[in-house]
Amino acid sequence: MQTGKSDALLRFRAELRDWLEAHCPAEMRDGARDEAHICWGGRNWQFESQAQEDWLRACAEKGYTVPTWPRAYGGAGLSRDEERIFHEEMDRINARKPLQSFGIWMLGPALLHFGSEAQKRHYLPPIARGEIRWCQGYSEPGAGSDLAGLQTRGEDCGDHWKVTGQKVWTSYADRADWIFALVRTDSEAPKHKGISFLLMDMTSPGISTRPIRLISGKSPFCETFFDAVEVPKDQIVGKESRGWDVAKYLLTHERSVIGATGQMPGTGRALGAMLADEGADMGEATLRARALKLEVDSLTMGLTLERYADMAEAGQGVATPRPC
Amino acid sequence: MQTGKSDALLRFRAELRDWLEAHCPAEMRDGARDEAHICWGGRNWQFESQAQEDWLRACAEKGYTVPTWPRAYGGAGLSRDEERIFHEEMDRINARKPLQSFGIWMLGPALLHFGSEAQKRHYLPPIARGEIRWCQGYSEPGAGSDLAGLQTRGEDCGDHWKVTGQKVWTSYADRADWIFALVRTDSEAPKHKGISFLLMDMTSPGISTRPIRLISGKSPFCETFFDAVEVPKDQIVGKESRGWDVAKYLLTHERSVIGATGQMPGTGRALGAMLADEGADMGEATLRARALKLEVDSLTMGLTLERYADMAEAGQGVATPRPC
Amino acid sequence: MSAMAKLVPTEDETLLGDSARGFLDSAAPVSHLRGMRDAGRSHDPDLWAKMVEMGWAGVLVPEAQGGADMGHAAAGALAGEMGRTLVASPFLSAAVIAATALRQVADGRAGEALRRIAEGGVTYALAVDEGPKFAPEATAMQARPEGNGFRLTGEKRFVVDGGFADRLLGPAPSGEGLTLFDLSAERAGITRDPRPMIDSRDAARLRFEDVEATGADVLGAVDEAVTVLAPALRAGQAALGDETAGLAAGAMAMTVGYLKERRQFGMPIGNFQALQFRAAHLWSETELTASAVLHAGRMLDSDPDNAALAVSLAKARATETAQLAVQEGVQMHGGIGMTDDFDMGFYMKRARVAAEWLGDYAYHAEEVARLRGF
Amino acid sequence: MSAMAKLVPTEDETLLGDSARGFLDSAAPVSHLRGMRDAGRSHDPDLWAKMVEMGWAGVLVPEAQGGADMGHAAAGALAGEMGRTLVASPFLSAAVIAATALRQVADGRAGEALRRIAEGGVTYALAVDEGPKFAPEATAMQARPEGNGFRLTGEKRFVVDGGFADRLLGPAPSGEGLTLFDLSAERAGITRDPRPMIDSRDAARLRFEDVEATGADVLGAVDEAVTVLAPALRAGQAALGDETAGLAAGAMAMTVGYLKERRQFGMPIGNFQALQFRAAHLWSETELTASAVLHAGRMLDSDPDNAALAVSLAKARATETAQLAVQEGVQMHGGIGMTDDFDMGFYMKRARVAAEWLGDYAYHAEEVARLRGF
Repeated sequence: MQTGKSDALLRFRAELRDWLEAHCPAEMRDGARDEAHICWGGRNWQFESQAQEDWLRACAEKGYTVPTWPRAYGGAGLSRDEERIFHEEMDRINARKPLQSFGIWMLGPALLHFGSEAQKRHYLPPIARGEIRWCQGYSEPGAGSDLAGLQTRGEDCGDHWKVTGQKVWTSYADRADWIFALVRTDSEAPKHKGISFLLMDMTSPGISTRPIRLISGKSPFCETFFDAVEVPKDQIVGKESRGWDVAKYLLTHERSVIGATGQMPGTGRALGAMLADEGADMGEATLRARALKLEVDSLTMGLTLERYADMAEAGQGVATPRPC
Repeated sequence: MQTGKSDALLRFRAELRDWLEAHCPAEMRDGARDEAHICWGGRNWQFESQAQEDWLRACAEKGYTVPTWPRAYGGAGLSRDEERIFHEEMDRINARKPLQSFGIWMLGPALLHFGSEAQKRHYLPPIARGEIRWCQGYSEPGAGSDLAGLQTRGEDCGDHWKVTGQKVWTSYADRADWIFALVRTDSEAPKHKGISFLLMDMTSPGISTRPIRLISGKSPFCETFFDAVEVPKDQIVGKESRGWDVAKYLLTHERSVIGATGQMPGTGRALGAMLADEGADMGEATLRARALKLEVDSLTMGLTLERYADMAEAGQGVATPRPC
Repeated sequence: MSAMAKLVPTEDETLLGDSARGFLDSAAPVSHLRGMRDAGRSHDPDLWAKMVEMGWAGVLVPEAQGGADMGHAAAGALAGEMGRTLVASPFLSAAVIAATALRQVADGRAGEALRRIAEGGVTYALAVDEGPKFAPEATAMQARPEGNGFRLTGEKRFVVDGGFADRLLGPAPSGEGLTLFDLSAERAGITRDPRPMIDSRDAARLRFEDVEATGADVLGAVDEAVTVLAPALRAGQAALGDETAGLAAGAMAMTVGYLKERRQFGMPIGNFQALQFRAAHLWSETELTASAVLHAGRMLDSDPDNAALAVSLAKARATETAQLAVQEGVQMHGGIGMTDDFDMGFYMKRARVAAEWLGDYAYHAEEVARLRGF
Repeated sequence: MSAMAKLVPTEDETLLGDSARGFLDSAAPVSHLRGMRDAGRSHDPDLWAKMVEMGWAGVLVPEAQGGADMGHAAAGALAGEMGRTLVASPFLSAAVIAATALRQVADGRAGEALRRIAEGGVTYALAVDEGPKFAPEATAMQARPEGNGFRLTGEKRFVVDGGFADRLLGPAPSGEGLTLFDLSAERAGITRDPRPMIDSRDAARLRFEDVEATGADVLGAVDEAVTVLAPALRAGQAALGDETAGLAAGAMAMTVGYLKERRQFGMPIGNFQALQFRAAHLWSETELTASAVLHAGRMLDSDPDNAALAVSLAKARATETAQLAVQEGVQMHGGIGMTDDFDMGFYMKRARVAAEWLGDYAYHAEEVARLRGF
């Protein structure tokens, strides 16, 4: 029962605390969750301040943009216990995340599992340093829930594929440097087969994007069009026509991905307290009852993400819950 | 917009009010909804008091046990407006219903629509007078939601059917005099065809019942067993093997049936007021919010039953609601 | 709760609703609102002129003043159709709320105002709220007696249609109670700050700085605003309930259409039982709501003094149903339900604004509780 | 909210849970509760003796007093398994609540009592409530000082296991605060009126008439019941959360089994997507609840002074999930779900009683709100 008291962890915490004290700029300690303050990185990234840039550089140097990735690929090689401490200490000083990206959340784990050694060394460090910003090309207008029904095609042209089709809901495609996408490379195979997981430079001839306007007025989403885009054969993750395995792996392991983001609901301010600050009448029964339920549910959701991350670390899949 | 002010209706209300004043015993003006106080009638009915018996006799004589049925079959032949006034005046003095039964709610409407003139004259008046108590035999252990999959069989024996099988959820079968039941009379036909709507005397040799115990400890429900029960050919409602039409009619027109019962939710006391009387803390947000929602919803449900009855009277089916 | 009048539309109401639907489907479909939004407009005088021409502005105006006097259920039928295609017009503010207020006052001036509403010569806005939540009694406005009249100072917020209306109807504390004023929006001392709401309609902020009001500007008796205002609010709440029910039905129709058309896994998504059940649930809720709003209209027409329960029930129920309809609408449309290209967002935004205006779900549910004794 | 200890069962906890499951599946399946109900019994001393023999009574007793001292998460694992088959035993009253109370007191008498709990020599019942709702502070009981001791007069209601427990643990106002008394149930002046609850367990009504209590009967310090009682209540609430989560999981397992077995329209009803979605939703809720209850145990073990939020979260969440599980259980079983022949009714009844005991959903949700600052 008495866990987490090992000397090594205590030492790690102390060192980390010192490091944060020395390297996290004051401006980066506002715990900002506002979208405008997120650092996404990438070729064309405009840092909003010197502090944002300094903070990214400092973290990247220590591997703290991707704390659990191996050091060889730009991470800090932290254990789950160390990672937990890392997030606790970051939260303690209300530090902003130095970098967020689909490269960290999604492509990275896929490469770590399916990538060749060469691919890992080529693609992962620029993600960790915030130099290359990735976007994800899964959904298509005709294939939403029915993802495997996707129609974007890659024609085999010997040393490259020629990719033609359309993706939708590609978040920030208009600002990304590269895209990882599911592409049908074998149109004869059953629909879950014949799909490959390809990497494409967004500056490749034939790729264009168009933002999608949402009902809120703004949107991170784009449509992305592929018109005979040439993709070299070494830009595939996993085996040809086995891209579905990669996509499934990412979906199945999303819990550790989510856990790794450290953004657990309920760790922030209580909903009811925020509402009260906005002048809401928290004595009013209907509002209060709804706020209570949301508070209970969101705290429990946060604990569940934590539990899933612990289960993933312990090598347990999501199974029938105990007791059952 | 100024409806319901016709002189005839005003006169009807006045006469009814006088009649109720003269004939509704004081003991019957407690608006009792307790199951124990319901008068179900039937051959073996034990009146709980002289007042209960007097009240049934008085109503039956005027046709007020089945106010909208034609006079020829024991009703009062009231129009929908008159019926509404009837219920209002009954509610005004908090009068108990003189009689309730599945004969009134279900078999009666089926006979009025599908029965021969002889059947109407034979079966309806005893229902109206509370002399014969009916139960309903639809569900079977193997055919619940899938009602048309029922397996109780009626073998054609010339002048009668020989019925064998089992029904379940037959409310008060152990106290009923007759049963109306769906029986498969043609096992070759598709499952919705081949079913007949038969009437059986519960004292017929071969019929037995067994009460079902519910989790509340008591139950109105029984299992009913048919072992080669002989049912004369004239005890069928509608055409042979077209019993599904009769059953469907009853389901489709249940809204008028429900409307006709006059027991609209929300016409009683408010839930919140009852809870407060029980000592519940109605200031407690979760309870209050739930009570508010239930109150709003149950009042609206009552209005919807009323609207459906009005639509049925106006010859409108349940259609896409206006405006849509 | 029960009214002798039937809970089915009368022949007149059905004809009125059908003609409204025919007209609005061509003259003011949702794309019309989209066009207004894109152009930054919250009022279309031409559309309103056509609605006046069809007699809608006079639906609650007595025949003596040139109206059709068809009653609140009929006004509700119109509001429901307007909700279905998200019409933005001063119908509720002028033809329902102001007309009902003016009818409570039996003088020549009020009669003349009713005539002008019916003929489209004047629009009104109701200026009651001073904070984000509906609370007609909570007013910090000042009506300082001066000579035979008053000087008004204060601020009214969320005044729907207040940015363009010709006249303003608003209560202010005047000593013993509230007094209801009926003022030209151009009266000296009034500043109007039009504010487009998320549903692209106008909810102006009005400032009154030492505005002169004479006895002739008082609607009804001094200190007795409630006599005139309460029926007007109830009429507005009921009609808004209808509009809200109509938008729920419109959102549902759009969603059901999509279920039949969108294909995934080789079949229309409407073939999937889980979506069928959700659609059936939504339909049931709209059916229940249809009963509540029609009943509110009937009660206002047949027994207005006892209509409060029916009206609050209708507004509460319609608000909840509309919220469900737009949420399910967005959900069942999948991603495109969230895009501006699709109209569902307009339904969602109108539902959100309508939920707040004239009292939200919680306000009216508490009214139901109060009137039902808990 | 976070504890360094992992939110996965330790190896010891897994072994404990597995052995409990194996034992209970044969020694105390739901049919065992049915048998007790039919025989009119609310306690089975033989079953409890076996549970003692397996060491469960000492799960929270220090090793020095013969216990296993495995902690609250382990106790929760046991309670969860007991919930799964609706075991009726004094585990919560004695091995969790009383043991936790006694551990707060570092004296020889408390140590001896702990030893006797672990070896099955004594059972306890917690007598706090005097009305139908959990309200440990609201007591009209009187503890009148007399000589070196007190005279107790009053009534305690809904005392779970109170009809058969050897000893009673209950607070009473004693001047400056509440004092916690630990009395033999046979003490002169105590009358016990066992009352079977709908879940067939006992919730006795106890009358205290001028009951003599000496200083030796006081647990902890005079006027300081809360120091001892508060941790005991939290432990009980957490374990009851586990039991409730377990019964939800048990009800769900029974329901999912039925979905696979019952056929209608020519196929298992589990083939129908609408039912699949409902089952998936229920499963998700049980997953969320499993996190909350395990976390509560971890917090009680690692940081008991700050465990209140975690405990209330667990109890609130488990209560809601169990209600959903039994409602869906009855609904998805169709008619037979309502019959006594089927076990779902036992789950429903236990869920109802467990929802109320030691604070209902609203009580704990308000605790969460309070601890989260609103």
